[in-house]
Amino acid sequence: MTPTTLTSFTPVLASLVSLLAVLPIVYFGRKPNLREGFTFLAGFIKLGLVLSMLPIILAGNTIEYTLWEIVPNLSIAFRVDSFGMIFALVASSLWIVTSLYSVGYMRGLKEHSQTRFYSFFAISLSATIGVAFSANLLTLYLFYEMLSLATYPLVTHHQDKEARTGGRTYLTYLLSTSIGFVLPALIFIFLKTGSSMDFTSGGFLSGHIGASEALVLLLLFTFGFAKAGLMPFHSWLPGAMVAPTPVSALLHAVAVVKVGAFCIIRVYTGVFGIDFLSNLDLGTMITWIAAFTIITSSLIALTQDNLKRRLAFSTVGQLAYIILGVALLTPYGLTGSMMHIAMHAFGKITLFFCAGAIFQATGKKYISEMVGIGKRMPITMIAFFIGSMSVVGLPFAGGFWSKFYLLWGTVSDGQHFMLIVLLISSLLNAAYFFPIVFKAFFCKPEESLFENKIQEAHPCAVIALSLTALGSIFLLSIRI
Amino acid sequence: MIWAFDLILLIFLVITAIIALQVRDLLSATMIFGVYSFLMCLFWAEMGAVDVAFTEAAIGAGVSTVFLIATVFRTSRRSSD
Amino acid sequence: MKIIGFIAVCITGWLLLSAINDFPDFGDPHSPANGYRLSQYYITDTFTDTSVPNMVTAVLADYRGYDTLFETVVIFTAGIAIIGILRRYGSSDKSVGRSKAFIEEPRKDLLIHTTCRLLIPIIQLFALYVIAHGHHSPGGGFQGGAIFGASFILLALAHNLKTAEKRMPERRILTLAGVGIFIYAGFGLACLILGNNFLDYSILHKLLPITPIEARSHSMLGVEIGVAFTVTAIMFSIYSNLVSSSRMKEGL
Amino acid sequence: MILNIICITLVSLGILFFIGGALGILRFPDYYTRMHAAGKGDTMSILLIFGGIALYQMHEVTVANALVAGKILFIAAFIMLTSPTSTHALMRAGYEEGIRPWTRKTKKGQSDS
Amino acid sequence: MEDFFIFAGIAVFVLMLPLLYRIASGPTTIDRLVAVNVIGTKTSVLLIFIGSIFGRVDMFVDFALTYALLNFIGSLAAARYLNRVNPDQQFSNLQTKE
Amino acid sequence: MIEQSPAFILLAPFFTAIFIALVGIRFRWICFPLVLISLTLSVIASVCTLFRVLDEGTLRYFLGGWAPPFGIEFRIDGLNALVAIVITVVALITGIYSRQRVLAETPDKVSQFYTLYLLLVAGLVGMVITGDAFNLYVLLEISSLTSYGLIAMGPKRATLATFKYIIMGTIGASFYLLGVGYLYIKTGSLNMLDIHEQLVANNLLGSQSVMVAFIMITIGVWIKMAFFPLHSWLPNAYAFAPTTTSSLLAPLVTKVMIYVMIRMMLTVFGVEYTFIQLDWSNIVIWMSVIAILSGSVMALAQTDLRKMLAFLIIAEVGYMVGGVWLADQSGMIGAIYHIISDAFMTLCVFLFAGIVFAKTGNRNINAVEGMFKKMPLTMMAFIVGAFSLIGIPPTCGFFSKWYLIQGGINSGHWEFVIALLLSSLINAILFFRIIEIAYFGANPAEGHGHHHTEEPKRSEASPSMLIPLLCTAALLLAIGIFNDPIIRIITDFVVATGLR
Repeated sequence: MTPTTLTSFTPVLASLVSLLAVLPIVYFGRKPNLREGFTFLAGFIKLGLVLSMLPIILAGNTIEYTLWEIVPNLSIAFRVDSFGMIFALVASSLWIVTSLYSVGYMRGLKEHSQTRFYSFFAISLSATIGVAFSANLLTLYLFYEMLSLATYPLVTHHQDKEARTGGRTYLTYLLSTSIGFVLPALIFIFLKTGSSMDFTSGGFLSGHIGASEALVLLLLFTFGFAKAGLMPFHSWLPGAMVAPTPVSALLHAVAVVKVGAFCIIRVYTGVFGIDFLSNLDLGTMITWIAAFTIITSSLIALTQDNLKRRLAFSTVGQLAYIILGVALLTPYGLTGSMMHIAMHAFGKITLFFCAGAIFQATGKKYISEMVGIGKRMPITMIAFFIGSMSVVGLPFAGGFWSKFYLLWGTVSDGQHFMLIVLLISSLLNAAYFFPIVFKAFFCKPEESLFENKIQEAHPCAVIALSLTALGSIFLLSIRI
Repeated sequence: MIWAFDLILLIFLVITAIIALQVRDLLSATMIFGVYSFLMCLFWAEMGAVDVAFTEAAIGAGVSTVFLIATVFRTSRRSSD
Repeated sequence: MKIIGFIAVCITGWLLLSAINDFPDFGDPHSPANGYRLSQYYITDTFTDTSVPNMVTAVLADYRGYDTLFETVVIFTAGIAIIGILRRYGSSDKSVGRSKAFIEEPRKDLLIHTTCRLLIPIIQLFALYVIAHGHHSPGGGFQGGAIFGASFILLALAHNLKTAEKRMPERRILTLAGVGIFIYAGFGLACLILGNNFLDYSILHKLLPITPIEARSHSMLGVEIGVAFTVTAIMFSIYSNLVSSSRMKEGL
Repeated sequence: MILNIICITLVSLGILFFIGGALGILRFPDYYTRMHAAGKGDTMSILLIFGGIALYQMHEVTVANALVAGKILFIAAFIMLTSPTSTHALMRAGYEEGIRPWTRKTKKGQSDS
Repeated sequence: MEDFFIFAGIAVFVLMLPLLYRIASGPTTIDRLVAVNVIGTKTSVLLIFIGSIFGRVDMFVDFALTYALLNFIGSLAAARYLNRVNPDQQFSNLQTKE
Repeated sequence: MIEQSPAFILLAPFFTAIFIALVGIRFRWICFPLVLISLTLSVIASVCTLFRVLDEGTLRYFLGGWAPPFGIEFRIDGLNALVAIVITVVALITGIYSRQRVLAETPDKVSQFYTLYLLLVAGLVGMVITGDAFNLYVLLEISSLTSYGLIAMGPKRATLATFKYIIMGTIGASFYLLGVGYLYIKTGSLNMLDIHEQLVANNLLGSQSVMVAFIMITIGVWIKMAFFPLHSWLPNAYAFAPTTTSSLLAPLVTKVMIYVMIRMMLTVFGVEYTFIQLDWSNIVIWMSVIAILSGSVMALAQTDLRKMLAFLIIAEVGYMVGGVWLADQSGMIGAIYHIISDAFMTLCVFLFAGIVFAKTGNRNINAVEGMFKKMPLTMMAFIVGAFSLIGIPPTCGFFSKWYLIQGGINSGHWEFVIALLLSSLINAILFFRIIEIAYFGANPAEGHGHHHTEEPKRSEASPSMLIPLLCTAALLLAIGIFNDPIIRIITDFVVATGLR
């Protein structure tokens, strides 16, 4: 069967459905059950829409839809291919789980302004799916900006001084890089090619620009999508951890940061083209930057006592894996990167859920306070263990596959140094995760607060984190 | 076009303008501005722009001086610079 | 600040003078401004077009009547703006802080009274002459209106503001000013309603038993009268607002 | 021709009076005296000059010229009317302000005020 | 005859010079006012001269008339001003500044 | 009657202004409905005109029936028609908005206010639709005089600001007039197109006096539009004016002057002369770069909300001047499109500032504290305006910036591109500072706050102020999303001038 292109409104709907859900969410703001009902409804519809396109994509087809021409030769257009599909699937399925979790978390903590929280959550998801399904650079940029802005109220949900500082850092990094780096790069490409900037599998830049221009553009894009957290543009991520945990979980382990990585992969593959990049030998430099980020962030993570911050630095490192995988410019590396988006999403969201659950049940934020907590919250800590296994890349969870492909990619490309970097970093990952688990289960609690009674967090939260932990294990059985 | 008148008038205009700027007493400056307007009117007339001269005569002699005096009356007679 | 101003003036002056070499000779009848078809057309065709011998009036009130309409509006605007800024309604005399500085009742002066009684009617008569005679000699609505307004100012100066106010109360000022512009713009609107372009007076011959060319001439007179109304009213209004601390009570 | 000569004579006489007025304004010691020179001299000279020019207009006796001559005489009449009045008003203003008239006995330093 | 008027005009202009001097030097405001008043009358004379030179006195006479009528208003306004303002409150008229 | 539509754009507000001056003193209630009716008529007429232009090409309307160059004409092409629509629509929106503020701020001068208001609109429209260089000056005077009056009707400090404005504005207008005078000396004509034809036909473009005329006109217009070193009148004038006034002046006056600059450069002097023969692009673009940066930075230093916005206008003027002088097709398109979008953006934020002032009586930025809770709709509209000023898609600010940057890259003026991007970032900082204050309060609580203070009552501004604001925000989005037809009209105009 030859690959064909279908025209369908479904991708647009898939993106819009959560945006439309904002209206009932705001309207029923005073009735929490109804409001969250709509959130779930939108989530399921979204997942359904995404799933409905899955068979078509698996058959090797693509779906396209052009909304309207917004600048001559340049339109708001949607396109679904396999890569976008993976991302959309991950994001939309995790949204439902996160909604479940956030019901438990937000109600458990009696947070304020929950309506605002749910509505902006929905908008962010809309933007995420939009990024996944966008067909050209302009659409991508549009949704990328929308995501940055829609997550701002979520990051600063607590409306206190700390939140303000975090929010400031967040916006400063994201907006300055996107306006300062991506936008000019975008316009420059548009001028050089004069085309519609549609992503094509082989890239469309080759032949239009020279080597030095390509280098500049590449750097502009790589650092411009600062959501990917490549050093030195990473420090918004730990700062943004002031957000409520569901936000950190979904947005800063899945949606936002993965959007950054996703955009970079899209640009490398769809705009520059792997061949073009490898001809010019531009990948090596990026791999070095990524390798540096990986090692540094892992080392920083080791020193963090705040659990969420440790997770955040771990995320920075893991994102750099994805970048490194792409920058290897080999098929295996690329596959590894794409898989790592999904695998890491499940693993890291579990970890965040656990951190949130611990905070909600005990009010503890710091790792040093969590000694012996496993006796009190066994399910949570088991899920945490599974999640960390996935992130470290041990062969009991989904993370194994992606790491495997990444390693394979380095080997097949002969980049042994990168192999060593990956291995060292995996060891470091283990070093900053497993002590937590170990202490949780095998050390005696210091304070009387930890009675040997099992006292988990809000049931919704526990269900959610179990689901994602199971998901991580389940992903082991999938091979792409 | 009478070149002699032209010359004299232009010189006088410049002199009057400088005097009007130099004087610190605003009432005097107002009156000197009136002289400037007389000369201006003569200048227009001498160049043959009769309608303009007439307007200058009607406005400059009758009305604008009085307006300026009224303004000085209601504000201050002292110039700050 | 003064030095900056001086430098700016010098630069501007130098810039303006630097182009002088380029100019046509002073008073050259063949310079573009004089010899070009525009001026020639006005000189040769004005009378046949409009039957007004004074071509300046014809250019002002007909060829470029739209400009003149808005020049009248400039004066109107100035008056309204001054009323808007300065006029203080109500009777509380608190803010007339400088009233001590003024001698309240200026002495009556018989000589000035008598002269003004003699002069004011003549000035007004002359103003009317200037308005009406604009077709043939320099003059017209602006000048006539200014002279007419000046006569009221003279009245206020010779007696006091109240006397002049009696002749020309504030309400009447505004009415006069508005009516003046309405006369002018109304001529234009009438043309527009009858089917021609705005201010194309020739169509007005349908209303009166005259030829289109005469219609232009007569309309110009009407327009000048409108201008004169506005200018008269606004001139006095500005004076009375300025001089009376915006209370219309006492002044110079 | 005779008209021209009369006209020239009158105008020259007027200018002579002007010279007097100007000298007075330039040289007289205080403001009352200066005003005196200006008011008197000017009124006279304007009467003479305008009379001369009005006559000059009549070299062709037509209605239009007569009108113009009449207007010129009117101007002279008005100036005769207004000039003394304004002089009077100004004089009065100065007097009420307390400027004392100059007399020979005052010292030079005070004479100017 | 035109030449005569030109010379007469120049003479009147020259006679304006002392007046300008008086205006510039003062010493009192009223001195300046007087000089301005005189310049006003001279202006109307000059206008008539210019009209005679051009041979179109009928045109110029109108605004010479305007001058004659309106010059009065300015002087009167200034005089009224001086009458109305208390001597001790105002900027001294007696001073020679500059 | 349709062929009279260009005249009606101007005549509707004009006649109503005079009528209000006549009867408004006695019947105060009649002013507001009359204003609305006349402005609606004007909007309809301008839209009609635009459609006629699209159908028939350039419209010419001879006033008094005299063909140019003997008489005055309205000469309307795509550019004028668009700008005229912008003016009338902004005036209508502000007109609705003015209902309460005028009664509150100038209760005893309602009729004078509305007279001046409508005359200002008439003046601005007249400047835009006229095809005569001197007529433009006359209407420039009308709009300046009315705006002096409108600003000075504000509170005490407005008077001094107005005085500064009068001085600068008069100098600017005189410069313009001098320039037109020089052109008249050289060409003997006042009609814009005729001047151009004479300049080309008589081969006058190289002469010194034409260059002086060009400089004078440009500098005069720069003063009126508050281009950077000549901007000092603007901030105080706009900050201390009555709220309605500043929300009418801020969007329109500077934009119309930029229109005049474009008209003079493209129609009167022509593309070849302006960009090729003179070739001052480099200098002017550096000036605009400085304007953009200094305007933005000075805006950062302000604590007065409206003053901050006023400094932003200065930066925006830099955008447009730079865009025009890029001598590039997309730069010109961007500049013209920015006229439209900036008018509405500025309108939006100034309406917001007016509402804040009306609600709190405070000029300071901190007055917006807690607005998210109290006035969510107002804040939403403001955020749209702010996003547009920052340049976030899909608001119209993004697209104008898109074209401007495109022009900058195309013509190789990277400094302009960098300035644009930097100023976007500074705008982002500026507006997020306000949003933060509105969201967190001026001094948020320390530590992890779960402060469940009682929800403050919702108290939106009255509908007559809120609806215009929301309309403006909606317009911003609409102009941005459906920019294509507008861009097409502008492109047609720019291509017709021969700019490449």
